[in-house]
Amino acid sequence: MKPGTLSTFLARGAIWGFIVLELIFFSIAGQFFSVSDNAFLDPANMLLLLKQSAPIGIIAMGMTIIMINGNIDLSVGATFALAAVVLLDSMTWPFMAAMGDWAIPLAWTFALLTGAVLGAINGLIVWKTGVDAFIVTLGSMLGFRGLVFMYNGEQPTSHLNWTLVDFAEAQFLGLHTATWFLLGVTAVIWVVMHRTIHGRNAYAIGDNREAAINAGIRVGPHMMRNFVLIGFLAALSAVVFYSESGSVNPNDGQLYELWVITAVVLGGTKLTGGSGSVISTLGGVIAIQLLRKGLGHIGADTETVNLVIGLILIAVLFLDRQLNVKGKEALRT
Amino acid sequence: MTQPALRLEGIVKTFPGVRALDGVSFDVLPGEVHALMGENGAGKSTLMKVLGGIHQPNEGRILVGETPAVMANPLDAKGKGIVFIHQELSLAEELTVAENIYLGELPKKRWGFVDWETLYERTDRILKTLRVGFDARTRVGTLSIANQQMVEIARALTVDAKAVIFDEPTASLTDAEKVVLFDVIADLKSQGVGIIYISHRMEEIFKITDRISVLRDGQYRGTLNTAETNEDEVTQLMIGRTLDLSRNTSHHQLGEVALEARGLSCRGLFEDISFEVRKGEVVGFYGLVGAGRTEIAETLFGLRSPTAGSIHVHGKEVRIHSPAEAISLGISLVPEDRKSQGLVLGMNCRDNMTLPQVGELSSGPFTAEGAEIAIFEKYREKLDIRTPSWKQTVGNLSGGNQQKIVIGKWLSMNPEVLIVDEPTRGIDVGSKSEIHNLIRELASQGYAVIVISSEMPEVLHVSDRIVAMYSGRIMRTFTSEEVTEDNLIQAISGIEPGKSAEREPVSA
Amino acid sequence: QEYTIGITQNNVGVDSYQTTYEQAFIEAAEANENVEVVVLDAGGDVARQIAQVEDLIQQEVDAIIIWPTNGEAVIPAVRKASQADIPVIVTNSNIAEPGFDFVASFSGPDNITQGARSAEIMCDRFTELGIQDEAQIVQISGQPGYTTAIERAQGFEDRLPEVCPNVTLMETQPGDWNREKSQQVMEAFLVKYDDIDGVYAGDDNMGVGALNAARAAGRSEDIVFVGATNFAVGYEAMGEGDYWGSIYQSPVDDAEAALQTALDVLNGEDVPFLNYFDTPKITQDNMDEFEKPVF
Amino acid sequence: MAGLSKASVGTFLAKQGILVAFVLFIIGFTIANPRFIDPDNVLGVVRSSAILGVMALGVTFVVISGNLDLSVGSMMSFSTIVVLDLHDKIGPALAIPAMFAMTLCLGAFIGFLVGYLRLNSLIVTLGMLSAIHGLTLTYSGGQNMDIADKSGTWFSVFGQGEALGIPVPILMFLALAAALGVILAKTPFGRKVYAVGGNGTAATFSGIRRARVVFACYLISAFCVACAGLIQASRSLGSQNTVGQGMELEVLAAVILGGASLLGGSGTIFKTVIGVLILGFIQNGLLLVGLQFYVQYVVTWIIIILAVWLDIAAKRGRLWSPIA
Ligand SMILES: Nc1ncnc2c1ncn2[C@@H]1O[C@H](COP(=O)(O)OP(=O)(O)OP(=O)(O)O)[C@@H](O)[C@H]1O
Ligand SMILES: Nc1ncnc2c1ncn2[C@@H]1O[C@H](COP(=O)(O)OP(=O)(O)OP(=O)(O)O)[C@@H](O)[C@H]1O
Ligand SMILES: [Mg+2]
Ligand SMILES: [Mg+2]
Repeated sequence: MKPGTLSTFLARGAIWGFIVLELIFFSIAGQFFSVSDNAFLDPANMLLLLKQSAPIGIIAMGMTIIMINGNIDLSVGATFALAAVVLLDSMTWPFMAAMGDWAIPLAWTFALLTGAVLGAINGLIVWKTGVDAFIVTLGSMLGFRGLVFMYNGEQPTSHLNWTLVDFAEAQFLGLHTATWFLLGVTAVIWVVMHRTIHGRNAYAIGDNREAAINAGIRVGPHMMRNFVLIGFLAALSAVVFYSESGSVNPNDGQLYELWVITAVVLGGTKLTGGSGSVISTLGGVIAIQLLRKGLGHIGADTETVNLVIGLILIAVLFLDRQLNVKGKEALRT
Repeated sequence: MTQPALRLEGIVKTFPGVRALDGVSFDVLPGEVHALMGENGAGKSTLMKVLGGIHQPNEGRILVGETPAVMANPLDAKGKGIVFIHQELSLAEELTVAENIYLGELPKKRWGFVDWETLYERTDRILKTLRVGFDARTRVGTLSIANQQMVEIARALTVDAKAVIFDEPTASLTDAEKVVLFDVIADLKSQGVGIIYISHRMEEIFKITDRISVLRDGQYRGTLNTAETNEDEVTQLMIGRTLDLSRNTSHHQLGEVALEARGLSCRGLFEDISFEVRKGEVVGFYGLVGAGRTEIAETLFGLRSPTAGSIHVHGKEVRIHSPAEAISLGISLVPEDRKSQGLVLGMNCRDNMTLPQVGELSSGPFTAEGAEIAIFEKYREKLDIRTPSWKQTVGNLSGGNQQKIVIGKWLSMNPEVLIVDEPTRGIDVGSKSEIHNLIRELASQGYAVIVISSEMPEVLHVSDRIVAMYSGRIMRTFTSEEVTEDNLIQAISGIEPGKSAEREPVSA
Repeated sequence: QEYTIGITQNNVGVDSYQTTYEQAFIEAAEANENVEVVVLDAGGDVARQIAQVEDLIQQEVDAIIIWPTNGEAVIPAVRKASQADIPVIVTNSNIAEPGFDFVASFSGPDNITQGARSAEIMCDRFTELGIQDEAQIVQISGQPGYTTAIERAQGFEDRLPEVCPNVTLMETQPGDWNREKSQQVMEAFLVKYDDIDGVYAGDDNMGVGALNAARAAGRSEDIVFVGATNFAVGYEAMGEGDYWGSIYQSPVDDAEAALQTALDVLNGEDVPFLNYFDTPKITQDNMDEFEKPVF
Repeated sequence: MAGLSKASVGTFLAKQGILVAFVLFIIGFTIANPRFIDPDNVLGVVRSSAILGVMALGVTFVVISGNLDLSVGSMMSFSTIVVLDLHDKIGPALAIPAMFAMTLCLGAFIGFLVGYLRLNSLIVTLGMLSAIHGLTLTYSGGQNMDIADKSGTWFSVFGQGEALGIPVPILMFLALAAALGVILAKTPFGRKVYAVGGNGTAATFSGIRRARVVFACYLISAFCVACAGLIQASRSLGSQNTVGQGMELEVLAAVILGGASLLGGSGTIFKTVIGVLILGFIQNGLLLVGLQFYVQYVVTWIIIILAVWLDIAAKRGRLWSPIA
């Protein structure tokens, strides 16, 4: 073991350590405060946790790449909603309705395509105009939301298809459908980031955009591909979630961008780009979901939940920094 | 006659308010090392960026071989066989050495997967020819600047190049690494590659180049055959006068001890450092990269906490916790890395120069802009800083002129103790001697100066005493009379002098 | 017999109605020693609400009360509860019809009737003032997408032409249940329309916001303000004579009704499927009959 | 003469692209509905933008220093609720300073975390967004906060008063903008803010106490938030807990629209004011045109991107981005 490996491990593993802390805390606190007889650590409950992490988690994987790239996407919540609208509405179109359950894969495709197209719009604007991704996506957060409302006014868009619901609620090898999607996406993105040229270029561009340009990497199309990817993943998240719930409010997905970014940053991805890890993002997502679930479990009220979630975020950051602090020899800048 | 590898015809490039290149034409033959020289801001880097597809020329054309070539972007240039080793490091710190060397052209397997085996194998082969102490899997961010420079250089060896451009590759290399670089260049040369070599160091130019082209104020001034010319002629062409570069012989009255370190240590970086600097004295710190000189300077400037030992200013022990405290004690530091430590690149020249004293200059609640401009103008003249006006963004200045802004920034503070870390990195010969004179002049006015440098002529030229360091320890301290190139090299290589009698007490 | 009842609310803290509801619910549960409650808040997020229903099922509570964030999206989650033999009571705003099979009972106000009643209040006042044939009004609706907002607007818009066919509704803009936003919307209306005779707001918070804008422009005297969910601010403004009328709806009644319905269901009593509690009209004329709302 | 004016127009456009965008769409809206430039309307828009604007002024400092502040919205609701509550308990004369003190404490806490402990500002302020909201709810018990005697208090002057025919909120906004603009552009402190945001390491090497500067920026931001809360509370003399929620992104949009870079080191108060006015007039203009609110969303999107695009295209002298 090289010197420093342990501390690197500790530092990298901060988020997992935090998850363990949460688990311990909630299972002990649960003994005193919870009205339920079931333990917090009950396996079924933990499986539910994974499932419930999926909507945010799938998007967070895309956000990890976007942020490694040095960009940000604030429009994911709206993309999520619009893809859901397309998913549910398309199944009511006459020719689709006529197809019976065969309409399902087609509806999925439409929804995923919608996400990819919305992502492409963001990416194209970022690429061609050179406007900062933060502004572009802040704008499209509004714009896409407007499109959601234009589609069906203020009414929710609904289509309850029990085949779809049954599929979404199914469990395979104990894991829910949504969990499989979350884990699958995590694995695929991990491979992309670590094994493919695209992934390595993503790191390079976020780390030193100038250097990447000088090295002849085509930064514009590269970033656009990532925006398409996150749009696609936001849509995938919608597909997974709304297959089960069957109805979308035009407001759905609001604030998702903030939760997703929080999870990604908790996982240690730098906002300035160039570094970050897909696995740690998964940790960040689970940590947040655990916090919500745990606070519900011990019966915390709304004000406490807000207060605690906020302070815990800061505490994790502090913990992470303490673990990552270099020794005394560090330069004080 | 051989067909040139590369030919430039009437290149013009303008920036808002600056005509950086004004009709430059010359050619580079295959198998030739062609030096490009000129003062700071003469347009060398700009010309190379035009060649490398980073800038588009306003006029003129480029021929690669016989065919006119348009370099729309860096990828284009690369495709046409032009490799560009940048003056400013252009690396992704979070990635490995191998990934950086092959940035933009990682070897591929099917489906866009990286072929890691080939990548590491090729990289390690290249690194072996460069004789460096790190391997393909090292993260670039953990390397010293010199080693990062070697990574840049390694890029020249990755493709079948027609022409390779080195823009001041040796600015942060040690002598040993320079030798390696020159071997690499010789190798490329023997393969018939045309090489453009930019440097301000005459001895290198005369050692390795075949022809020298000179730029001045964006204009082409002519090409000389290296074998048929001499330093004076080149200097004359570059700056219109000749220079005197000799060893320091002047001595002035030394005053009291201004700064003293006693047994200063910082774990893992340096041990038991004791020395003193008197008013009116210039002390040179010489050693290899990694010898720990920068860290000592940083400790004196309040950027690091020493693990043992003490610092004394004017005989009084002080604890320095921040640069702000150091500055109030009269200590100034010209840092090693101008880009990350010295300058706020997005700010204008004036604001950068007066940054440490912006509060002191103002009499009321407001900044004293007039006084600031006056300071800027004074040092612009003194240091010959080439910029259209104080309003220019520092990031748009040439590398050497940026360095001058940093020097001006600390000189204008009138420090009692001035520490300069690699002060003339990337500075042209004219200005370099100007800075050396300035350092001497400051000393004669009673300032205490510490000069950290990896250039032997520089330390020899400016120092009254020279501290030789090796691996975090002081090996020996020389006075300017007793120092020779040989004993200095011995000391910094860790070779103990044969007799202990030769060993100087660390302080008088 | 001990019961554990779980509730997942829509979005506590977004307005004082929901907060008061929550407090009233907890108080009512504490008053009854046979009941323990798990109180959860979905924060307006349907995904979180579904997760909370799953958690409640996991905790094996005896009954689940749900204040749906979306009347349709929660149906599969509700089905899961009913499959786990946990009775589900819907409160405040109902879920959609396909879910009725999985629900034991609904308890809450009838938002469509509320909207209709507001239209009647408005029309009666215009008739009193003699402008029923020329009046022009604007509407400030609640947060787009929320059932309550949609139903109230629908009830109002459907009923108004029936009672006052010549009154024109010039424009509708959302005020997001938000006093400040509504004030801004009203400011723009005041510039745009020289003649506004009435404002219908989806709740009194927004109504008072609109009133504030009109006051600042010196036009509050000429406008009839009608709201819904009579908040304390609305009641006060009515007392001052600036605000005409609203719908009296008590979150305490709402909460107590929900808990009682749940208990009745658990005790195996016969409960009607739709348990509307009454929400009467309140205007300057009859406000003395009502206590000032506590929220 | 012609040559000179052409060149200077070019430079002007390059420097003030955002201003040009602003003028362009004012013309557009005026054509769509002439009431748009009705003085009453203009005054009304500026007045209702004042709250957003005052917050944006403080956030400008934070952004220039290289950080973010996403907590301003929930901090504003905190100060509004607190001052309304204290108004009836200890009287307005004491309530106002007490509210400022509490808000500044929150600002100091954030400043300490970001400045001295060097924690990531996005997450810290995101955390504080949630935590302060929890604090506000705890403080108010989730209830609306209303002043009992609305007609008899002088407290209403900050939101509803007028001086010289101009509403007090506008005066406060302009006065703060002027004061903060001068601080940023003309004082050593302002210079340090730019330096810290432009290159924190170089600033430290220049003897600037970086932590102190960042800390001060968050105090300024909190001060502005307190002013905004004051205007807000005084304007309606009562409030919901949700007041200000979601404003953080609007505030940030205004600052960025004005041309400040999220990376720090650039931006000016004047441009932020333009950014605020653009947002305010877009909202108002679209309301006057009478589009559905969701069509407004889409149009706002397009306008924001076009405005910023025009701004940076003017700066770089070409329409399309040079990114390959
Ligand atoms: N992007 C830019 N914008 C404006 N001016 C520029 C820009 N790049 C370079 N310049 C100006 O062009 C001139 C030539 O700069 P260049 O970097 O080519 O000099 P150089 O010969 O490489 O000098 P050095 O030896 O100091 O590196 C300088 O005056 C510089 O200020
Ligand atoms: N003993 C060592 N072994 C390997 N690497 C080292 C060692 N000491 C230092 N380094 C690396 O070399 C870098 C440069 O070292 P340092 O700045 O101390 O050298 P220096 O003496 O100041 O030389 P210079 O100023 O010429 O670069 C350090 O940042 C560190 O990463
Ligand atoms: Mg150069
Ligand atoms: Mg060094």
